[in-house]
Amino acid sequence: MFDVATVRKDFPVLEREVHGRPLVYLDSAATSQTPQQVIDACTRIHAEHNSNVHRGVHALAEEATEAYEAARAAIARFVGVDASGVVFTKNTSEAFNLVAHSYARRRLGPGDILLATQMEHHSNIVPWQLVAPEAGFELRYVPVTAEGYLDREAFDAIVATGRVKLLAVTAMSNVLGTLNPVAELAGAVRAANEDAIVVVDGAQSVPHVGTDLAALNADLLCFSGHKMLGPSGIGVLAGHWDLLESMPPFLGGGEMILDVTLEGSRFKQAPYKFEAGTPPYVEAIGLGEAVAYLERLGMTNVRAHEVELLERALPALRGVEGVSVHGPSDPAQRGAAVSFSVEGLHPHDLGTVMDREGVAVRAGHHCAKPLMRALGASATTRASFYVYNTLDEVDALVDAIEATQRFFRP
Amino acid sequence: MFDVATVRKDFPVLEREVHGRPLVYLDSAATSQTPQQVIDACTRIHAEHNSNVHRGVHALAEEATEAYEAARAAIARFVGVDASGVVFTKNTSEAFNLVAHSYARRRLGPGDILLATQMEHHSNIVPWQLVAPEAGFELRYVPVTAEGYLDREAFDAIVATGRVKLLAVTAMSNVLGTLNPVAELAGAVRAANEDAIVVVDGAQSVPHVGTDLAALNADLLCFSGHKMLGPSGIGVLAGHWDLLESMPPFLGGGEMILDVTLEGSRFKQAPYKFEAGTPPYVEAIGLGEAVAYLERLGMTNVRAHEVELLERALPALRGVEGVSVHGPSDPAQRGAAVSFSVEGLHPHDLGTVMDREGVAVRAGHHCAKPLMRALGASATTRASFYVYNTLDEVDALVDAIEATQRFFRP
Amino acid sequence: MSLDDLYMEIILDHYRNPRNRSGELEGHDVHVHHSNPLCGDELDLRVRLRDGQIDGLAYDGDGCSISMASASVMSEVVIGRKVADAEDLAEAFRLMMHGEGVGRQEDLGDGVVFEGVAKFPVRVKCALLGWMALKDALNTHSEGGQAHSVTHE
Amino acid sequence: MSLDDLYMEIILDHYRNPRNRSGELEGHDVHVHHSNPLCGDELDLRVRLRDGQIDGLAYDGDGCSISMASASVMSEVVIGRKVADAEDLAEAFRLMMHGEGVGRQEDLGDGVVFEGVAKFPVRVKCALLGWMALKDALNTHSEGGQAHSVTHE
Ligand SMILES: Cc1ncc(COP(=O)(O)O)c(C=O)c1O
Ligand SMILES: Cc1ncc(COP(=O)(O)O)c(C=O)c1O
Repeated sequence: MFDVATVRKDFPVLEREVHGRPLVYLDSAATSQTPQQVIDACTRIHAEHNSNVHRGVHALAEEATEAYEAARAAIARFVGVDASGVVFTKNTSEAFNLVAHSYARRRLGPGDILLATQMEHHSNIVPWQLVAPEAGFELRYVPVTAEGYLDREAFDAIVATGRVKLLAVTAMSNVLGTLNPVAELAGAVRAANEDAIVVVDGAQSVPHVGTDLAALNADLLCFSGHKMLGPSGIGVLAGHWDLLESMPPFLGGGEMILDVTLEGSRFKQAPYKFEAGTPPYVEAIGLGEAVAYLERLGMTNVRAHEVELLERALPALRGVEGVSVHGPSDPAQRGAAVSFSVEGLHPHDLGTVMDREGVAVRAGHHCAKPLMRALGASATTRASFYVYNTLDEVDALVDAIEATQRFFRP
Repeated sequence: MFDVATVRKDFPVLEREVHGRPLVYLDSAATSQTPQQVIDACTRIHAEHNSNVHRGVHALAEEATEAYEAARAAIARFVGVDASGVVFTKNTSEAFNLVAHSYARRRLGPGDILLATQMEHHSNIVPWQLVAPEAGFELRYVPVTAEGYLDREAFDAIVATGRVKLLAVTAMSNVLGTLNPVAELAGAVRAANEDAIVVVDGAQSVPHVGTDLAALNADLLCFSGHKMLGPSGIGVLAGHWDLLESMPPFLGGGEMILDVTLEGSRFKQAPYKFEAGTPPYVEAIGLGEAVAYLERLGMTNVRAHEVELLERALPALRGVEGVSVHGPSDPAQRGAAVSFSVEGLHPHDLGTVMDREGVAVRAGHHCAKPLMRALGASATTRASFYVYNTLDEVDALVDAIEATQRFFRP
Repeated sequence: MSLDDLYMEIILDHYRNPRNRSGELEGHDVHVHHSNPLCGDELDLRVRLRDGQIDGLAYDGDGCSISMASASVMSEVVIGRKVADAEDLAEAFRLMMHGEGVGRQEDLGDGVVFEGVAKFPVRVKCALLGWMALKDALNTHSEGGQAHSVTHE
Repeated sequence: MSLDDLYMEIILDHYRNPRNRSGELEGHDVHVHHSNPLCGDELDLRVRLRDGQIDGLAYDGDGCSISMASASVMSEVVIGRKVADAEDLAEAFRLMMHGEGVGRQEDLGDGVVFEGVAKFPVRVKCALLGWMALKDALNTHSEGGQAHSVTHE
């Protein structure tokens, strides 16, 4: 197990005070903080090896290209795919749009079902909605139970139609924390239709639980650097090369072509055919460094640390009068994003007053409005934990909620 | 006028040696170097204010959002548009793809001409090619004269059809250096068809010559941060808000929506409806700092400095036996990207040997294969200059070419 | 800026003891629904007009203390006013929230305490919600409409 | 690694005095065109086969010194070989260029000097171009074809 105090020293922002209080950062599910190692990796490229990648014969270009491809290989290993199966995007959302345009819009049509769930982030809903009318497929959603699990009966009923051609599901809900049984769901979908593919939203799971695409029984995986200690501006679509290669390009431009004539173009193979223009190469290299950092900690340890925090947080929150926690109550079934509601307190008021106590939480719909509707809430407050959070910070969270309650008490 | 020696001190990479020689970086048209001020701005966000933007009520989120929006405003001013007319993308290529999908694919159809030129970068060709078959419009190209100018007669003839609905033209060629008379071309296209819009590739011009969208008589402008002292991973689509607002969203996801239901979604107004998912916010802030840096130097001075370099470089290169320079010979008509061919020497050999002399130039097709075909070359060597280059470096370029010639002489 | 600038006693009082808060209004002439999806604030506003004057007004909704308290204050200070006068007051409130000074200080009544909210940019929209709804309701009615729904960004 | 690793005297010699370079080959059985669009290298290769043996070979093209010299060396060492043997040699060359040791050192002749090019990753493709074209030509012929065109990434 790693030592949290030592880990914290790597994160300069944790030395900050807000409103005269030490920062208690509980918003990592939105964006994680950045260790010095990642900051340094980005600075190093800019200060020593800055160059466009894949285009030059000069020394800087070779160095930058080598670092960029090494990052691709490291990230690929981290999620169990070949380097040729890692496409760099700017974020998870772009990765989903790529799949929507280059796969769903081309390969699904009338009669086909694209099955998502009611607990998806907008990034795993809106891209499908945007292409569905043109493609003619039907977009269905697996409902969520009161405890925050996917409704397996409803899922089975939809799958039994044999019409599900694409399952788009999150491995971990950013609101409820639920860890979905992706491999099982994938198996069921494939059993009913062998042409079906499975696209996993790993934006929340990849940073927090060890990930292997084959173990998930999935075809494609989308995630973002900024939620896993990496820089902003970088995301990944990871998958099997064969599948990626079978998809037409999405964005066109420099770098992704073999040849361009006035009449038409020929494209490189995957992953390059999906990387149009100068890629976010500094950011990719930064993400490579973030992955190395997480590997040094060990993803099993990361998960164990978060379970420890959850075991303190869940009962403590439930112990506060008026607080109800959303999502699974069993820490083993959930990740460390914890949404809750406080009777009589609007999440925005809660967020503002807690901020004054130094506690940064998120208040709002968390880009998951359909789930909010299912929960019957217009917004919730969410505390989310990561490698640098401590048990003391869990206590600070609870104290801040109570302080807010006192503040608004009539 | 600024002092180049002082400017150079801001760029840590310029202290580097390659192969035991001081680096002479002449590849800024591919990617410019990064001043310490920009590196620091990025580090500062990561180390002090890191947070997802537009989503939180806590202090870090407010600070990051404020910095992000301040960068948008600064960049908008830099090219003469309102802040609401600046959409952040990951690079120029994404910006063109956005226009291709949200404008060309929807608003152009059979009978319409999308007019590009033979000197365009692949980023201003391939996106149109990808949507043309679906949309049914015709893609035409203005040829290039032997001196490297657009062929005005051919242009006029195509425009005279009245069918040009979109002109996509670069303000500066990345190969020939040619500065195109965009405002004039735009005027002609509009005169022939009042519904036509003008999309300008500013990837090379915005970094090097003062830019004002209205003065260009253009509607939309695409450019990249990494060519103008900014970080990688950030690009801009700038334009009139009304036009942007009339375009449907391209990428879907978090942040760009007003509401998402299982049945469909409603979107925010421009520019936000085009920014799906967590944007490259650190990179946008870095670009804001780069713009501030360029404004301190003054774009008139930047241009004057480059003309000075060109006035030394063009005759010096022409003076070397066997060297022919592509593009306009008049420095007033061109920017500081200079492509040349050396008799009997392949650009790759030239690039490799020059690199050993410490001189970083680009060898290849510069993502402009149609232009290469027009030039009858499969590749050229390109030296490109920026604010930190000196007259001595121009001499080093010439020396390195001569050294290569000696090396390969039979 | 301190938390007390945001949550002045008067604001908390209106939040705890809302005035004119109701999901119904007898004989209302116009009903608007405004929402601020980012915050999750939702507001229903019903207005009854007689002789160019706001004769009755009721709001209801689900929102943070700022948005609900601001609607409560708004209801108190506009009931009984002429339409044009209420519109002018709404504009004065909007300018104040954008840091452009406090016009019509007396008429805004408890409303002036929201000046402190202007220092919290993410909460300005909350304070404006009720007033924007009022403007929209009066406008909708003047154009002959009876109901309108608006989503703010 | 120094420039001399890349541009060995032998390489420069083949570049300056190419062997078997021609755009024609009498009675050729197969013609392939390979290009490396990133570098701008273009290569035409013609092969004449008799009794399972490379009876004649000519290449022509437009490319850097490495690609042209490598094609020249290749032409020298494969003419007269059995098809299977030439294919095996091409594989030995490929492995050498990927840093996996030099097999068939003797048979590769001048080809071994390209080992130094392996230290310049961006130039490896150049050295391989002629050999890839050869493999493709032999393969195309064995499948009954007469011409083939390939673009490398
Ligand atoms: C003229 C021109 N247009 C477009 C681009 C593409 O920019 P990016 O690679 O940042 O998408 C470039 C640079 O590569 C360019 O020089
Ligand atoms: C589950 C989930 N999916 C997708 C996303 C979208 O990621 P991004 O904003 O980086 O595109 C997020 C985070 O915002 C998320 O939590």
